[in-house]
Amino acid sequence: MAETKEESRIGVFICHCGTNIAGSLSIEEVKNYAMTLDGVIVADEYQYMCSTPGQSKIIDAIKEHNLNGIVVAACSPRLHEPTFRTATEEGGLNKFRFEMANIRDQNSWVHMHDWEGATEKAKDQVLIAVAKARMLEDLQPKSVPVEHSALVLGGGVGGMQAALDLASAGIKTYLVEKAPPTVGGRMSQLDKTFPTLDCSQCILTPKMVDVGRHPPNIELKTYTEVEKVEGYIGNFTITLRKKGRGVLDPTEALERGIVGGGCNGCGDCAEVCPVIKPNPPFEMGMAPRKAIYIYHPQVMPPLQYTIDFDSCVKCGLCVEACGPEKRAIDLDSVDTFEEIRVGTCILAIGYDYIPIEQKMEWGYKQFDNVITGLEFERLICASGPTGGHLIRPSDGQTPMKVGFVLCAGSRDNTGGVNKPYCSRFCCMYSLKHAHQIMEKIPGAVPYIFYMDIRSFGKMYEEFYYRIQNEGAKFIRGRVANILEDPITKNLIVNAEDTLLGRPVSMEMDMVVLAAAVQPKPEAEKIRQMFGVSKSQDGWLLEAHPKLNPCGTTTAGIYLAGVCQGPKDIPDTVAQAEGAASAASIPIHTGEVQLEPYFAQCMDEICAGCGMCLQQCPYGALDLVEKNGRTVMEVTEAKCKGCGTCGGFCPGGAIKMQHFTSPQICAQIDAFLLKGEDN
Amino acid sequence: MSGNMKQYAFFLGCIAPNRYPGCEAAAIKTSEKLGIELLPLKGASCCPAPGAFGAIDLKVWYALAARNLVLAEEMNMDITLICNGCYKSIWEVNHILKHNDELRDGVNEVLAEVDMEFKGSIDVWHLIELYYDEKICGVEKVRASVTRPLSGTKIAPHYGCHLLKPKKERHFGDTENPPMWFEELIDALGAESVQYRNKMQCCGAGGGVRGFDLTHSLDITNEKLINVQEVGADAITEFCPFCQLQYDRGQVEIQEKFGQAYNLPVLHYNELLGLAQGMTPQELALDLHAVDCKPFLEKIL
Amino acid sequence: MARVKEYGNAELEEKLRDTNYYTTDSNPQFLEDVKKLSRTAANMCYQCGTCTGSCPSAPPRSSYRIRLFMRKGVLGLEQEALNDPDLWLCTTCYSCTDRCPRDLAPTDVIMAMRNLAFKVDIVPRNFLKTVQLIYNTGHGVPNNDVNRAARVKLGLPADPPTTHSYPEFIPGIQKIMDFYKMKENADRILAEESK
Amino acid sequence: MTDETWNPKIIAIICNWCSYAGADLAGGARIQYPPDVRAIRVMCTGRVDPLFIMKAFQDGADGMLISGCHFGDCHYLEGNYKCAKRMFLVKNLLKNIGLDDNRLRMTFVSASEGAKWGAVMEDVVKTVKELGPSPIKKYER
Repeated sequence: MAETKEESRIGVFICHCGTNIAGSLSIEEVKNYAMTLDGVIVADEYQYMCSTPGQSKIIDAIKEHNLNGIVVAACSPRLHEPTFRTATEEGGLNKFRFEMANIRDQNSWVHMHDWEGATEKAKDQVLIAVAKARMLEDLQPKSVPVEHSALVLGGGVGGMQAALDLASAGIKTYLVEKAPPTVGGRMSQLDKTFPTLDCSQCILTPKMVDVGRHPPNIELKTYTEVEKVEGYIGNFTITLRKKGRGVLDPTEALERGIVGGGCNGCGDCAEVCPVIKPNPPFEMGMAPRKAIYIYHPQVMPPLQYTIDFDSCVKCGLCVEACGPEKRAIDLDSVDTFEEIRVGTCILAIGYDYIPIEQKMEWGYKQFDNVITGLEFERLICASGPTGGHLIRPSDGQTPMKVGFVLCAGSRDNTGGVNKPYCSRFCCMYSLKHAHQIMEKIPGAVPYIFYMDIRSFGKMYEEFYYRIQNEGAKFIRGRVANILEDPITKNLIVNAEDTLLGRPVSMEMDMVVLAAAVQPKPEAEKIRQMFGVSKSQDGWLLEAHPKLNPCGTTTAGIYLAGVCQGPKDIPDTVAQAEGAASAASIPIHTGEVQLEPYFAQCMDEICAGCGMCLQQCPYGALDLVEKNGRTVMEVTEAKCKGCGTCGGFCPGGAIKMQHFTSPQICAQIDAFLLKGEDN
Repeated sequence: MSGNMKQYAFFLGCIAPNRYPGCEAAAIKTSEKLGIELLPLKGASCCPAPGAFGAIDLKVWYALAARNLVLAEEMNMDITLICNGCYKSIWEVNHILKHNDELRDGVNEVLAEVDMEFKGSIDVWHLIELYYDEKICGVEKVRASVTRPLSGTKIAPHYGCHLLKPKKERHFGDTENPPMWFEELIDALGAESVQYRNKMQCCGAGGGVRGFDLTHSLDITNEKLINVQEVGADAITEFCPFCQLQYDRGQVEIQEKFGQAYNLPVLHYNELLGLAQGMTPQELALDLHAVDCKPFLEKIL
Repeated sequence: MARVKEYGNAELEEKLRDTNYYTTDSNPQFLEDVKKLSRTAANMCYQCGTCTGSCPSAPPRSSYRIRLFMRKGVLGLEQEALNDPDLWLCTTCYSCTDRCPRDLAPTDVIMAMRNLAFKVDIVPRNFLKTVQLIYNTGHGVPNNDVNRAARVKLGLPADPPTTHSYPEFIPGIQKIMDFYKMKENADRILAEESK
Repeated sequence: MTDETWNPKIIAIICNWCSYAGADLAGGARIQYPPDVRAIRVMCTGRVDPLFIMKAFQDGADGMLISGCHFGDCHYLEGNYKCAKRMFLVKNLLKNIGLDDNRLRMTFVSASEGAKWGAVMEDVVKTVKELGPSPIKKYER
């Protein structure tokens, strides 16, 4: 039996949380019950325990009654444990002498119509918390130094902004981009941006240039993936895999002793390359690309060629064309690995579009003239495959009637698609597309099939007015199906104009589907490496949707951009700046406090069997010789406090601080035996 | 009883045996050549009609369909049938009752009145499904059974609704990307299947609409006929006697009401298969069809 | 505003009838009944119109709008929905169900509403005729002499091996239908109609 | 038949990162469920010692729930796997000592699955109510 070393002097404080708690259960009854519990010296209640007067009650009571344990019955410890720990500390107690009973989120809110049941449960919750509080011990949080560097994963506009902010704050920042050999992301594929109609590339290039110019603070690593993540806040060790690009830049060339060599972007190699493939990622497959290529003209790092080894036939013509001076091409280049150490990480890994051909009723990939919004961006973009002339893929003609299908896959609960959320920027870019058609093609009419126009941002509704005023036709109805006239390749769009209450069947020259967005397939692997949860729809989960929208439940990992949920460019950039600010705080503080939930070996009980070693995912446990016996030893710096070793130890020799076996057993006993002795 | 024959309880429904007996005769004879033996399901009734009857009281619809299912359960044999409407009643009720305890208990309460109990021990198949299924028959076996190829004919397929829709409660996949398996079965007879606009659209008969508002119903049929005629089809084929009735008698009614004539013969797939396997028009009672099949028959005989 | 104007003139009353929607027009139970019978969450309709746009019965030939029936279901407008003759124009092709982005089954909602209409004696004649035919013969489309002759020529029995050949099964069918008073109601409605 | 007036004693040991957060989310969403379960928070289900479970049943618990993160989502990489493996062992043990192993349940509820938490609560209480009071209580008297 675990003896309490000192006489328990517990104070119990019950929060009304306005009517959130007090409206569903009897505070009075819970308070009176608390007073009957062994070790409870004082029980009190207050409207809002988290308020300053509420906290003062705790501080004063500790002093007045010489308390050695505090229980607050209120909301979730995930919300207010830090608040009350601080109060406990201000009262002069060790802050780990505090325990919380969650009688709001896990009681009054979920048993709103069961006064008695909720009251009984609250009494038990207090009982369980008091049982634990009586067993609590003083603990000292562990301070660890923080690496003065950060990782930003993803080189889109969000990742670039975060990296620029971190770098400007004087933090060494690794900006890692996986797929294309450049930063820029989705935004570099866009033509204009709503509602200002800024040219996307024009406002993006300065940022790309800055990212390139920021050395030594920004270390740009393109064509690079994260292979492994180890460590914890302040001390992450990240293994990067730099994919073999097949082309050496001047620095890399110099490292190999080729003075004055390396790629200068002349393009002689691409000219001779015999392999021609559609350019799927950037031009949506609408333009050809050689096996050795530049991703797009504004790439950063600049004018850097890359070999697509999936299509390269290794004929060697490019090596010849490059010549003996530059010697920039290495057809045998392989992936290389590198370890970096960072204090915090920001994930800005972006998004994908759903394969909209799944919605077969709209005929994408069946009918030539049904395209997606992103394809439209490339077709209307001056640097795109058609030089900015919007043409029908079937015959190169200029479309005069263009239909826009909004919510193409968004807000759709059907199996197969199952994207119940709003993709949040399709309304606005479709309005912008409508504007661009009317601007570029005199007499052309856009028809926008919509359910709701969600123009929620600054100057967005005004943009909607403008497009309506310019002559775009809005039809309030979701498109039922699209049929193709096999001869003209025109499209018949069927829908109901729900405002008119009449079905419409309209012949269009071209249809643009505003396809829904979804998390990238690799997001799953990445979030598991970084220990980030996902929300129900697969987007990465923020720590709190309102109060901590950039953080995650893993300390030191932050989110920016669409990977956390659909958002447009302004919101992405804003969140990126938020994430950068949050990520810089521990770095500038220089140290973080870790909760002291470490495992400890009780040497006198430990048999030295070593079975716990396999339980630990962090390799924090070792067998050592102590006083002539083999016992286990914990490396505190590696231990994260999960307690998996403690849950397993056959001899009960591992003490999990703050979650000790006697504490947990006391909680179980308290509820089941109600103070009766077993 | 031949050893290699797969046996099924043959659920007839109403329109096939009572209006187009050629469908029934052909189904039995042609299936036999494909290794499928159809045994009479004695005492079966109307499925009952899902649109017209389910519209009034779904509970009775469940119960009467369950009664038909129980007859086959008592034979310990899967059901096969040749009508989309029957498929909706028999297959769907079987499916629902197997998965919904509340409805199943309700149905069994009624069936107890007539000393029956729905157990959920059998499956239901459309005969065309069995023909296409490689494990049961398959297109090649159909092709091999042909002795008189229907060469030189262009045939428009009509899939109908209730075998394929709603897709989430069926197992035939997406109906938006128009299915082509029926075409494979038609082409296997030596005929040329043709594609036409809005192939997957309803014939217009279902849901009791044919009885409630014939003109409305025929207008939908007419739209289909226009699309079929546009591509120069010699005949329409389907695997639903109710669709057949709508297209066949419907053409006469359309001529009366709208003054438009198509003279497009309408044949159940089993009738086509019968012809391709050498059955005579007399053996198929094609003279009972409202639209004269002769022009079509002349192309193949 | 007074909903009844009491102008004492039927024509005027009708012409100036208050067509506002009042919450008192709603019967919330109607939505619940529809949901239970249709086994679909009819309340989740967001009125996008995909159903009407997919409907072969709506576009060029009628005033039937399946979306409006969904709306009337959501609002509990029982009388309006059940008394609308368009309710009987659905061919049950399930195109709307296949395309509904909310994964609802509007077709089954129509079927549920028809069931509810029958409970208050709203039902087209042809549906009742089918009831009587099945009650008496087991078949909605029974055999006839021309067909019998044709069957014999084909080598089939004059009557198929259904209830036609085994009339001993008909009482069982009648028992099932009587259990729900279906025939009784059908007869009564037809009799009242012919009065 | 379940006794409507009997309230089973059920203890849940749930992990801080997923199931506890999911339970909080259920609260935020006001998802209503029966109040019979008492939760004890641990950092990870890996912390769950089989002895805790045996202790609870010995003390007369009618049911126990262990709930953690989905596989692959563990905040500590693999604590939930380790726990799940132990649960097989404990369930076997329960069967062998004559306790219905349905009294012990392990579920996986993520931080975003508030509705699922509500469903788990409903189901656990229903299951335990159907099983009735723990037979161990009888021996105590």
